[in-house]
Amino acid sequence: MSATLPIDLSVNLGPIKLKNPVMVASGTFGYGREYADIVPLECLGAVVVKGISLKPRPGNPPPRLVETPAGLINAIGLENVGIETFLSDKLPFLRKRKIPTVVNIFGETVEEYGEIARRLDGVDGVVALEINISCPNVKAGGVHFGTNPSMASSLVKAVRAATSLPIITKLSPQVTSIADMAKAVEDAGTDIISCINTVPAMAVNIYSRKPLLGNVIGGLSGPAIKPIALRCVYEVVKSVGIPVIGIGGIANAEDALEFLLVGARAVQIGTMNFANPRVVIDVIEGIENFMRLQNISKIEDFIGTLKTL
Amino acid sequence: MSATLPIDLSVNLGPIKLKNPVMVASGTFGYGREYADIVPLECLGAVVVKGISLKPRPGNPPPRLVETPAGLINAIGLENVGIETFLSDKLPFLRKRKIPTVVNIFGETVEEYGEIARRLDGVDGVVALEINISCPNVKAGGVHFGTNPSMASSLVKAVRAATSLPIITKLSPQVTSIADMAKAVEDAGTDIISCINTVPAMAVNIYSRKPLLGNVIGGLSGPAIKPIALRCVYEVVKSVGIPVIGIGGIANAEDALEFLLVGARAVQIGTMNFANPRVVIDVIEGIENFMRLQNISKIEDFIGTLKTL
Amino acid sequence: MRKYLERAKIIRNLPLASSIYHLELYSPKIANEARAGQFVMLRVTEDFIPLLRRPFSLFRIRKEEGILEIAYKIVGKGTGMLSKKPEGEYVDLLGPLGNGFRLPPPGTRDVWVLAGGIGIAALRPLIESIKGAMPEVNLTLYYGVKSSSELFSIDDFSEMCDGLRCSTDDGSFGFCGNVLGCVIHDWETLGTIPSYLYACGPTVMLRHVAQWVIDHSIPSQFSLESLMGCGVGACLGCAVPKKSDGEPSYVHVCFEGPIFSPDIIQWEKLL
Amino acid sequence: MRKYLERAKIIRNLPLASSIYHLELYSPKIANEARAGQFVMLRVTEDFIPLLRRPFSLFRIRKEEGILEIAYKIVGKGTGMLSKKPEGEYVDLLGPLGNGFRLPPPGTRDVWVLAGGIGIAALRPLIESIKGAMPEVNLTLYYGVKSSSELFSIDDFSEMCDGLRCSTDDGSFGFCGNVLGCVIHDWETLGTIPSYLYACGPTVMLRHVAQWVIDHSIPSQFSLESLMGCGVGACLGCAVPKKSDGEPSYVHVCFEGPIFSPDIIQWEKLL
Ligand SMILES: Cc1cc2nc3c(=O)[nH]c(=O)nc-3n(C[C@H](O)[C@H](O)[C@H](O)COP(=O)(O)OP(=O)(O)OC[C@H]3O[C@@H](n4cnc5c(N)ncnc54)[C@H](O)[C@@H]3O)c2cc1C
Ligand SMILES: Cc1cc2nc3c(=O)[nH]c(=O)nc-3n(C[C@H](O)[C@H](O)[C@H](O)COP(=O)(O)OP(=O)(O)OC[C@H]3O[C@@H](n4cnc5c(N)ncnc54)[C@H](O)[C@@H]3O)c2cc1C
Ligand SMILES: Cc1cc2nc3c(=O)[nH]c(=O)nc-3n(C[C@H](O)[C@H](O)[C@H](O)COP(=O)(O)O)c2cc1C
Ligand SMILES: Cc1cc2nc3c(=O)[nH]c(=O)nc-3n(C[C@H](O)[C@H](O)[C@H](O)COP(=O)(O)O)c2cc1C
Ligand code: FES
Ligand code: FES
Repeated sequence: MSATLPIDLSVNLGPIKLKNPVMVASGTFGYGREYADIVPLECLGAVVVKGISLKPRPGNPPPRLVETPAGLINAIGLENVGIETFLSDKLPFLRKRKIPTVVNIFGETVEEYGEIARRLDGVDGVVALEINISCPNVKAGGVHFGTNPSMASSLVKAVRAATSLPIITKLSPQVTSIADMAKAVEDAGTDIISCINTVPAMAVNIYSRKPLLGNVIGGLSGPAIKPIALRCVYEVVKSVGIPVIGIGGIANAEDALEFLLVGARAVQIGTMNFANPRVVIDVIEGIENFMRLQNISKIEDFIGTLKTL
Repeated sequence: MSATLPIDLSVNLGPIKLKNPVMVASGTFGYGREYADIVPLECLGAVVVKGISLKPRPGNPPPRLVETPAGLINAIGLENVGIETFLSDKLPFLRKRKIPTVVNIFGETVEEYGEIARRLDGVDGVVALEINISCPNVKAGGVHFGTNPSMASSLVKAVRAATSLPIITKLSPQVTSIADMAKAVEDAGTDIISCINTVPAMAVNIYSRKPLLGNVIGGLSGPAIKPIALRCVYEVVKSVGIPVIGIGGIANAEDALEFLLVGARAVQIGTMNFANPRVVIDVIEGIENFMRLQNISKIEDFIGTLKTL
Repeated sequence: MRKYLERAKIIRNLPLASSIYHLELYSPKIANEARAGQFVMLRVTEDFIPLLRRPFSLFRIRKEEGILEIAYKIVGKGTGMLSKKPEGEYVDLLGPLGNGFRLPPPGTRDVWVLAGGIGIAALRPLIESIKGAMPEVNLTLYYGVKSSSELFSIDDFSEMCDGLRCSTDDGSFGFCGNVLGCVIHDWETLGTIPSYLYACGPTVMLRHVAQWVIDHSIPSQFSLESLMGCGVGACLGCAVPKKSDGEPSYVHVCFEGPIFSPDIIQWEKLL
Repeated sequence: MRKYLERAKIIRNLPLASSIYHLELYSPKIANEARAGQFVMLRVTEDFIPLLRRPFSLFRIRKEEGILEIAYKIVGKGTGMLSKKPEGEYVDLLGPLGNGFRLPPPGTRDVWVLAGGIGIAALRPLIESIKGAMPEVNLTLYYGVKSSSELFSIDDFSEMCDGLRCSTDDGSFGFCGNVLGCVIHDWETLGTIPSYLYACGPTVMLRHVAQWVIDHSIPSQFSLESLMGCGVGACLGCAVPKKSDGEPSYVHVCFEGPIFSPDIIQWEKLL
């Protein structure tokens, strides 16, 4: 228990090395600039920006948010500025500050995913692409890509063919077997898996008798889903050989350490940024303190050390 | 807004008529007797007893419970006294008081489900069987019956062949499409669908580096999952023609009314019995008050009146 | 303009009118930066229920003293919990946020400020800054509430403004009717019409006032509300439908607003 | 024996020792029914965090006055919140629950009562009832804590018992070592051995004491703890491994306990 123990927070995520395992999750941190007054961005392992599509998208009609016990349902509808504006107006801010940037991408067809990946290939400042597969497949009648291993697999292959960047595939928890999805995207060539995306959910008003979201259905996030996310990460880690990023309900260092313990090599923090914009800094400092107290000098030595017998 | 408006809380659930739509959920109310000092059982729409198997089962090693933000994970492991002791020692208490009793059943093989259904056929006091399909199919290598529409379907058929009692099939939310599961069990002949069972989840201790449940994985319940449950019920109601019972995170009358609004014809209350053993009574009274204030005389007129456009 | 996350000490948290509280906070960094019409996101609890911060307009910005004042109405869980926080405790503020009001154009003569209910909270600093920067302006405040028990700071406002017209839905004080009713009554009976207008209040009031100012081509600024996730533009949760010919389009209350010109909003789609 | 759900008024909620509080509740129905060794499930908040009730032993049952006393240690969220509840507020109690202690068999001479830390809370009513019903019994209380700052009600106990032996892990008061160390020391030096024994304390202490009483064939009753969902037998969450030859088997602390004979528990599987 020495205060002078040198702490090594760096993690290897397959092709990527991060100075620490703490990132912000897509859609909860804008394009980085929004929280820059509050959070010293250079402290972050990486910033994952809001999901980007080929064309700008207006998003869903309001209301777009509902609070639930220890959770938040959102139905933003993937509003974003589109790849052009992202490259011209948003990315330069992060690039100038040398913040490792992960671009979360999505489309309505396999071709769109490929196209957007191509546009980002070789772009300075981008360290990886994160594929959001929880999107309606327009050609397949609106079924989500993320509900079907073979559809997800074809997405990953299309992106793989279009870029030399590391690929993170982000899984939805709303599947019968997240392990099967994980294996499918691993086989298709993803370098890294991140999970979970939000859990499909709903809220209504008994007086107006209307849904509380313009889109009727939204995605649940926040502390309420952490136990589900932890189980998903555990199952995925057991079933694949590639690195996994844990996401879902992380509110403090202990939560983040739980994901690392079950085998995630990094974490992303989403909804809690809204409640506590400094949560990422608190988590990084909290992990360091934990390591000092537990005499762990490298975080890599802690990752995946859960004892189950 | 008249205080003398006669309120009709009775609901038709296909073959069953209940005096009100509020039941207690399996596994959270023992065999009825446990809360009998606190709750006037004759006020309940029905009591669903703890899941019963052919042979008594000891359940999982402790710890069996973990609290999470607004939720509870349990890994009881389906401990129960077995059908013999249930019939001889537990059921008579409820039968004597004329409490409509739903028996939740499960087994490790299709044959076991059929066998236990046969044992309960024609038993006085039992108004319906509720099939818990979220159980490992021992013959299929431990895959849950509830993850596969055709396995679930064969369960329902086996139970259907073995009993003349109304059958409620209880669905797990942990499937890619709960609508598809619902359709499968409807086609197989279930009279009613109840959903949701708990959501697979996990918790760990970063100091001991051990799981917080003896069984490692458990099921999440309580207010945290209500938004997920409401979405599941909404999807199931849209996809089948038979009555649906809503379950998941109900803590008060407003929550229960939300499930009725999206189309559930009755609700079950589980975890919140632990926090507030009188919750069922509070919910029944709260529904009545709501109806008075909103000038609704029959609860049936409120069910399924959600406006989505 | 820089945003701060500041632990602000509660100096005062007492009832002001029926179900309305007055909160005074020591928050020098935010106070120093803030402008009229801006707001802060206040964290009600470190716990997870409610999970999100709550937006509140700045009712008074006392820069020199480093003090912010908020007037808030108890409407639910978060405001209920806030009202129980004792003097001496701390709350966590994120701010100042939003675009804030702009002054009327130079040469403006008659300014009407319309407040519905707790909407008055956003308007006090506006009145102060107009009167400070443009003493020649003739400023009338129309202040409407449901019932007289909800009115507050009347003396203060009547001193700050050139005219003060109160209205109550139940007629218990001033004009009997809503704010717009009072405005229309004055316009019809006195024949006056403002050269500039500001409004803040419930959405249904704003929608009707918007119709009126658009019909009469009165330049104006409205302060809008919306459910907010982040308050800083990160979540895109606070979208409000914008007038558009083709595809649906939205503006975001937290960073493009909360102050908007009413003619860009698609009021009929606003709930 | 009937269970009640009772809204109990807080009469007193003050520190008793280091991180230990003393709660007095007006709860006449439960007080009237309760016996030594039983417990109540207390709802700390109407909110959902923490979601479950918390079990607390009855430290004193003042039947005539309708008063229950609880001694509790702040160890986490729920007990932390409880310690902030002021006198005059109400808490929701479910009880009395559990089997309670049985008196030692008639003719028993030497009874030793072993308390580890806050385990003392369950033992006070036991001591009272033994001394009430069997004044001839020679009762020694072994009361061990980490450090002297955690000891409380010493004068009271020394008056109630025939012998009082305190121990502290750090040696700051009484015997230096744990309760069992003190017991073994007395047994070895004085050659005395009790004819009956009661114990309540942390599981690790109980496990060691169990070994000792089994080795010495001392009849005894232990009060166990477990995480509890319902407290009434409805959830089966409070299972503890039972000794068995074949299939695993469990006992349930809330309704089969919390008082057990130590020889039926599979201590090595208990965490
Ligand atoms: C920019 C901005 C400035 C504001 N300034 C003030 C102010 O100065 N004083 C003040 O009293 N209030 C102000 N509000 C409204 C205030 O934020 C809400 O009343 C508050 O968030 C409600 O929290 P709650 O937890 O008490 O209510 P909840 O329990 O969350 O909800 C109770 C009811 O209030 C409604 N509600 C919740 N949040 C909002 C919201 N953001 N806007 C409109 N209705 C809402 C809900 O739909 C529900 O009907 C402002 C809102 C915005 C967006
Ligand atoms: C029958 C019974 C009687 C009890 N009587 C008393 C009493 O008289 N006085 C008293 O101070 N405590 C008593 N306890 C223990 C008390 O219930 C727990 O300390 C309390 O529930 C912790 O709540 P928390 O929210 O503060 O802690 P949490 O935040 O829930 O947990 C904090 C720590 O305490 C541990 N813990 C939580 N619950 C229990 C539990 N039930 N048993 C053991 N460890 C637990 C957790 O594992 C964790 O390490 C009793 C427990 C039982 C089962
Ligand atoms: C408001 C909001 C917007 C989101 N937008 C995206 C998105 O554009 N792309 C994506 O892959 N995930 C998106 N997510 C999901 C988060 O990145 C994250 O996976 C999820 O919220 C769970 O983490 P949390 O509980 O920490 O929030 C969004 C989440 C929220 C709350
Ligand atoms: C402790 C516990 C035991 C349970 N046992 C069973 C069971 O035996 N059979 C079953 O079908 N569901 C069982 N359930 C699931 C509940 O019946 C219910 O579907 C679930 O908890 C969601 O409802 P809730 O959020 O209101 O608790 C159990 C739940 C809990 C918390
Ligand atoms: S509240 Fe998050 S973008 Fe406006
Ligand atoms: S705590 Fe529920 S059965 Fe014991």
